[in-house]
Amino acid sequence: MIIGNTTLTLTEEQGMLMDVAREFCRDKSPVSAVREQLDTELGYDAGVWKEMIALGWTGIALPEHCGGSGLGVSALVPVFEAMGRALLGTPLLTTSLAAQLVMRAAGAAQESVLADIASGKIATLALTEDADWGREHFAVSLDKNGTLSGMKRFVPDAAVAELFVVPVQREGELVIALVGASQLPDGAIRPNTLIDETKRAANVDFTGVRVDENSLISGEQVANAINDTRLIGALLVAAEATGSAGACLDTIVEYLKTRKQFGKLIGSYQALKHPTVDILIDTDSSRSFIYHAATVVGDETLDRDGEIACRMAKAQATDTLLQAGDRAIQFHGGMGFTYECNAQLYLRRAQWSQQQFGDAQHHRTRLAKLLLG
Amino acid sequence: MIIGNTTLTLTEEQGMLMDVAREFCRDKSPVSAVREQLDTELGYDAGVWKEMIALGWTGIALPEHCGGSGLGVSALVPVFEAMGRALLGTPLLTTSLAAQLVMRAAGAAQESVLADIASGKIATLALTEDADWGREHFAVSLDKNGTLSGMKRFVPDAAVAELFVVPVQREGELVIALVGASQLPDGAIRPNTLIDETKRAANVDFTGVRVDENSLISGEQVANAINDTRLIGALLVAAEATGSAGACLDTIVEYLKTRKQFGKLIGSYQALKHPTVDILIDTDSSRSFIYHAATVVGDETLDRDGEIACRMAKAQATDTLLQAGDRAIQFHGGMGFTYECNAQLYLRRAQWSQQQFGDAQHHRTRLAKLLLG
Amino acid sequence: MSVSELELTEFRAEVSAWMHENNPKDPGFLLPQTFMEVGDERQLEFLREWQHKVWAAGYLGMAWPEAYGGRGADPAFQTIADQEMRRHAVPISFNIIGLGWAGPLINDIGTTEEKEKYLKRILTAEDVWCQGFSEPENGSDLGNAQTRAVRDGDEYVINGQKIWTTMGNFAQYMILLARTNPDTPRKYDGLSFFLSPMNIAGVETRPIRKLTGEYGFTETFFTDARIPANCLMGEEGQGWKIAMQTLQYERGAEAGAAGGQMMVRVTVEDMINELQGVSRDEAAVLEDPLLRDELVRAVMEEKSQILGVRRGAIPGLSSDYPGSLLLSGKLRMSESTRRMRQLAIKLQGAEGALYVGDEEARQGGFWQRAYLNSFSATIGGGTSQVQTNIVAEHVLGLPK
Amino acid sequence: MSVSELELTEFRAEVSAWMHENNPKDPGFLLPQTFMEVGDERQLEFLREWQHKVWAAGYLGMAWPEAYGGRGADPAFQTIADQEMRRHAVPISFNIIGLGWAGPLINDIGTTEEKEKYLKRILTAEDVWCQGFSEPENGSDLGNAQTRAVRDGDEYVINGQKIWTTMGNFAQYMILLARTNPDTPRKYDGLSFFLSPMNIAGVETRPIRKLTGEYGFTETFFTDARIPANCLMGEEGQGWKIAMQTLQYERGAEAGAAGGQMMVRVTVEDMINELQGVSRDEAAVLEDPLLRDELVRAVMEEKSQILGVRRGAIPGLSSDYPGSLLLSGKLRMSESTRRMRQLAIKLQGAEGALYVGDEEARQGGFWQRAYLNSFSATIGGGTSQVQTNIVAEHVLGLPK
Repeated sequence: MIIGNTTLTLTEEQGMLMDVAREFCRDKSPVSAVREQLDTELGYDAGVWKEMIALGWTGIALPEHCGGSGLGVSALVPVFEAMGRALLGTPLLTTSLAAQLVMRAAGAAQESVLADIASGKIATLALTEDADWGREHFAVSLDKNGTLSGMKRFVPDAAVAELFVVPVQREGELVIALVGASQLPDGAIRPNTLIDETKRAANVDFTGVRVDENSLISGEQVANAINDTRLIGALLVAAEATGSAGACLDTIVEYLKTRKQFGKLIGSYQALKHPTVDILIDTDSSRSFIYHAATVVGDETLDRDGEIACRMAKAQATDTLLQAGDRAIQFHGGMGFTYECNAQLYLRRAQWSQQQFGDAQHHRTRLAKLLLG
Repeated sequence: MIIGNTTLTLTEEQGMLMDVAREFCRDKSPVSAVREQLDTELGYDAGVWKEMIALGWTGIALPEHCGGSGLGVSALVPVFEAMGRALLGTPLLTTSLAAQLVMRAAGAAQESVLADIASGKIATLALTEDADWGREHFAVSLDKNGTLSGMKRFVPDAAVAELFVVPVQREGELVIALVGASQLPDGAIRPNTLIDETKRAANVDFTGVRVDENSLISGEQVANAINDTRLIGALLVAAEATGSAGACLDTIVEYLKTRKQFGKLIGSYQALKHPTVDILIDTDSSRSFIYHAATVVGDETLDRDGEIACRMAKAQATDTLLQAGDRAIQFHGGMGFTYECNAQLYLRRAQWSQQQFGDAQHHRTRLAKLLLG
Repeated sequence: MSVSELELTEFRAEVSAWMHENNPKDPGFLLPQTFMEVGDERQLEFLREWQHKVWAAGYLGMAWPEAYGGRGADPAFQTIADQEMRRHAVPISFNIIGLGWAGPLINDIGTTEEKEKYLKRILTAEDVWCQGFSEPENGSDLGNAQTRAVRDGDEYVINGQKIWTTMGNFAQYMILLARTNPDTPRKYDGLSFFLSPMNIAGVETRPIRKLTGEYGFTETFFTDARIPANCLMGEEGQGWKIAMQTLQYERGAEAGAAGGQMMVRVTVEDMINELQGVSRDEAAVLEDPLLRDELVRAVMEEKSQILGVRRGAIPGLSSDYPGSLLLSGKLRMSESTRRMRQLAIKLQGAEGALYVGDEEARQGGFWQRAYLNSFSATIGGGTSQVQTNIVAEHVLGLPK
Repeated sequence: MSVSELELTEFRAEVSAWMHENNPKDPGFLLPQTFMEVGDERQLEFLREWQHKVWAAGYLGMAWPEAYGGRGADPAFQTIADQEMRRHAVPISFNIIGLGWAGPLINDIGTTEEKEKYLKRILTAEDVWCQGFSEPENGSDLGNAQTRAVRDGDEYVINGQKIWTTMGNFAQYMILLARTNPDTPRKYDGLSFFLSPMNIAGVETRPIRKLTGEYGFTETFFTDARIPANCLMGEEGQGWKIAMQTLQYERGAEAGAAGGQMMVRVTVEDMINELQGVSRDEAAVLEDPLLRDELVRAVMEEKSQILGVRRGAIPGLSSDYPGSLLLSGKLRMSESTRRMRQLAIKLQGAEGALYVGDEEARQGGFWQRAYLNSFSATIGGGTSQVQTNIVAEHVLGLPK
């Protein structure tokens, strides 16, 4: 059947995490706190990050024997939805993805790395090399002497990362290099200026860095692990975007209920009211897709259902947020045109989200292949 | 420049024809008259058709030495816009296209055929062979003995046509056969049931019909003539669709100004009002495109500007009418769901129009090639 | 009454086998996709026979009392039977107003006499029921109904006009919303609810020709039509409340409906299967990147609705705007159906301009007719525009 | 005054050569695309110098009287100069409120003293002008302006607040719409129009940070600001009429504007040229069928607007809904611009998430900033929603 798997469940653990995460994000990341971080170097409140580590969020999806909770990616979805709702940054996203890649590619062989991450070490996934997120081959390479050369771009939270998880090419073979921050030469990191001011990324030039055998992950599972990490990245960004879309919708609704023009509350004008319902409906679809994906994606290699679910989630959620952010500016009128208005935060997040792990059209093109052959 | 040619003029002759055609169509084809023809075999009023011949409309675009007015395709645009506005059928469309093909492929060599058409002989263009209007090769063939074999489908007004202009394959060469209605065996014509009940078409099986040399048009100009006739077909259907969209818009506006619900004129609800403005804007675009095409398309082989203009006109006009027709039903509410409501006439015309000479997407794909390489 | 999973599983297998076995062959004419499309006697007789057969097999009205033609079973059985009917794409159970509106209402609040008189004959399709709510001047504004019912001794005298009466020309009975008191301060309080016979003097129906060219609805005219006073359900003035009560039965057998299949679902998959072999620009239509993108969007719309139903059942996942999925369901479904069917016409190329009656029309013109009929859902039961207002006001709390 | 085609042709060649020769080099920082984006002194000084240079060369205010810094030439020359400025994509003539609103108004209805005092310094950019129409509580409802102007002897005392004052922090003068009479039955009749100095006591401006992160507008606060009574244009109560009159100058030099380039047009072609070499899914972005379709749509939108202007000038082709093209122009243009710029971000792939300030951002983040700025046109001067109402009511005659 073309519609495929349509299961959607919520485990007790997911439900509890959802409640905790929502409350935590509401308390720790009101919009005033978000704004305070917009022009800081870190981009987040180190104290809040410590609390997140203490809550065990860096280990949610990691195995219990590594100090994690063993709940899998599905438990990360409600957390990232809550974080997206509160526009709460922090390196949790990239750390989680770096950990997923190590776990999927190396498993027990890199248990100590996973244990470090579970207990709070900041890791980052240095995946992308150019503007084309559809590119699957890496130019950054490792020569036979174990020396890296080449630059990764858009590396999230590179400035604070203690560990870089770096897929590279070694003589035609895909391998993953684990690089410590201290191994990078001075000037290797050049911060990006992102349209989403709640996020941080940088170019990282790995040229000249030496990687010893213990810090290399190789083997035939590497390619699958990278593919799956891309899909999980798409899913987690979708979860975050869904949360942001929900908050953006709330922001619109609040304004429509309080602002008057021509003597009437503007929410009574169908020209604003009906597109707002469209955003609600799209946000509902996004939520359904991310929790469906959370239901079907586990620790094992993603199957067809899992791939479809992640791609649909990303396609839906980022398109939803793009539309919500765009309309949020418009519906706030002159106010929406100001930096002070929160609408711009969502619009900027939308632009960022669409460009992570492929935009909606990219995923629909892959879905066409999966669904229609 | 990618925008290309942007000329748009109206000649005095075009302007006069526009006035005459609008008035004629308004007088002769009120919606009551249109409805009277919906389930007749002919699909049009033979008396009105005679008057159109008398007005010289069958010769507008034909050379003066054939008894035409020599005004070219550009003068047909206002006529078809007016006919589309009034949903006035008649074989003028297919007769005009058949004449264009003969004129462009044979010129003076078939002067008597053109003269016959100018003076009122009904001709039809038997072009399409299957559902794929993007197909450029013909399966209907002429063998070396001059015998045709194969069937053309969707042949407009086949039941009344006196002359069939039939592009066919003769041993790898494109040629055009001119077939008289009397040459067709009994049962060769099987009428179609069309979604647009103001239109008529049929399958026509030409198998066994013999064509003598005088009734054959061959030569290297044939391929260009066929291509150009497809483009002109797209343009004239676009002109007709633009007129229909305009009338459909009027129908919507009229209802929105008179129907009340919940104590208010429904036109005051932005949920209806704003999409109606969108239709106005799209109809404005359609009109601009068809008159631009009318400005740049002449009797000579179409150049790049002409091709772009025809394709844009068709892409815009049929999408516009599809949307207008669809919204017309919806905005008429329960009334719109009835056969009695005129909204359905436009919706059905829209479905027919989109499938003539390629739909909007087909033309945009070709435009991409022209504009972007 | 407790039902074991095993019983249900066995029952599902049984009903599935029966449906597989008894699903009628293509009768050679297009069957209605919904109960609003029963346009002629031929379709009516076919569907009457089918419904009777399903009932006789024991798969309709399962949760209704045995005394009135039911089986007194747990509603879970009927839900399963309904699912299997849908899965096997059998013809619709056309007598929907009886099975899903009037019947459950009578079951809930009717007298014993009413139950005896009406219920079984609804299940067997001996009595066709229709609905008289809408009026010409009050399309989306039911509460404003003006048809008058005046008490005169043992009778009510009905005058007025109803529109969009489904199968009005075939029906024996109508559930009728009429005004017994024109002077109440709130317009709703003047309405009463009747089980009104159709085959009496003073009731005339005029079939409405739909935009498809077919029939399925009537206008219904009441001219001094006299009905027994005991046709009144409940008390005078309770009409609006009772009419709203009928809506709850839409939630299926668990809520009291007799079951059966109200409409044949048309899925994107059906469309895609039909497109195998269609060509466009000299290539397979299913290979066209732009159309593939449109098809993926259509699949996603359909999938998100199914997932939405699942998610809506999990309270923790529906906390943002509770009621959102439920209240927007009709809007989402009807609009996405309309878009999908238009797409299905577009994809056919030149054959998309053919219509029902042309022997070369793809699937007999099914998609063309289905697109035209799709407006019954975007207009009927509250237009999409009105539905959007409802969602805006009741879910988002936006001002009227 | 009659001008020969030859003169015009020669002039076009001359101005074209000059623009080609004098078009400034990239200054190393993003220049404003419109006069609403002048965010810092650096940009201001650059543009001031450029405008002065264009004026000194004789290509600005050509149709204005020689006595006031113009050249007394036929407006056709200015129109040609404007076309060539656009064609050569030179920087904007930033002092738009002076050149296109205040200046032509003073030329039309000002006193000789006013002309002498103001006009030349507008052309030379010595005086920057701003506009004080909008107020915080009346975004799209200009007629409801509440800023008060009370006559006190030879002065008016101004109190109130304006918002969206373009370059309010740089301007020497403001065209100010203020209420001299709060008690008129029609709110419009209480408004008056002033040429008001900015550098006086009681006038404070606070720069508004735009969603782009940059500046360009201010809020303007009047607290017992005293301006000479002769700052009043026309009579008290004519403010609305005069404000509406300023709008006519938008139609260019023929209508009285000084000319110059109000905004740098950003065309689909600019976007397409920029996309050469961008890859997506390991292929050229310009080869992607879906993106090609979007680009064709964007080209068609742009082309239909240009064709619309041509068609609008032919009465016989604008008879259906006269005024349609004119009244919907801003709506069509601003909405299609917004869509196109969002597309330009999308097409960049991961680089679309970079922003102004990143050295690797494509064209310095031009498209990202341009998209964010595009809302100034969909919101300012009447939101698209209000514009749509205007078209609906004034063109289609739909009820309010």
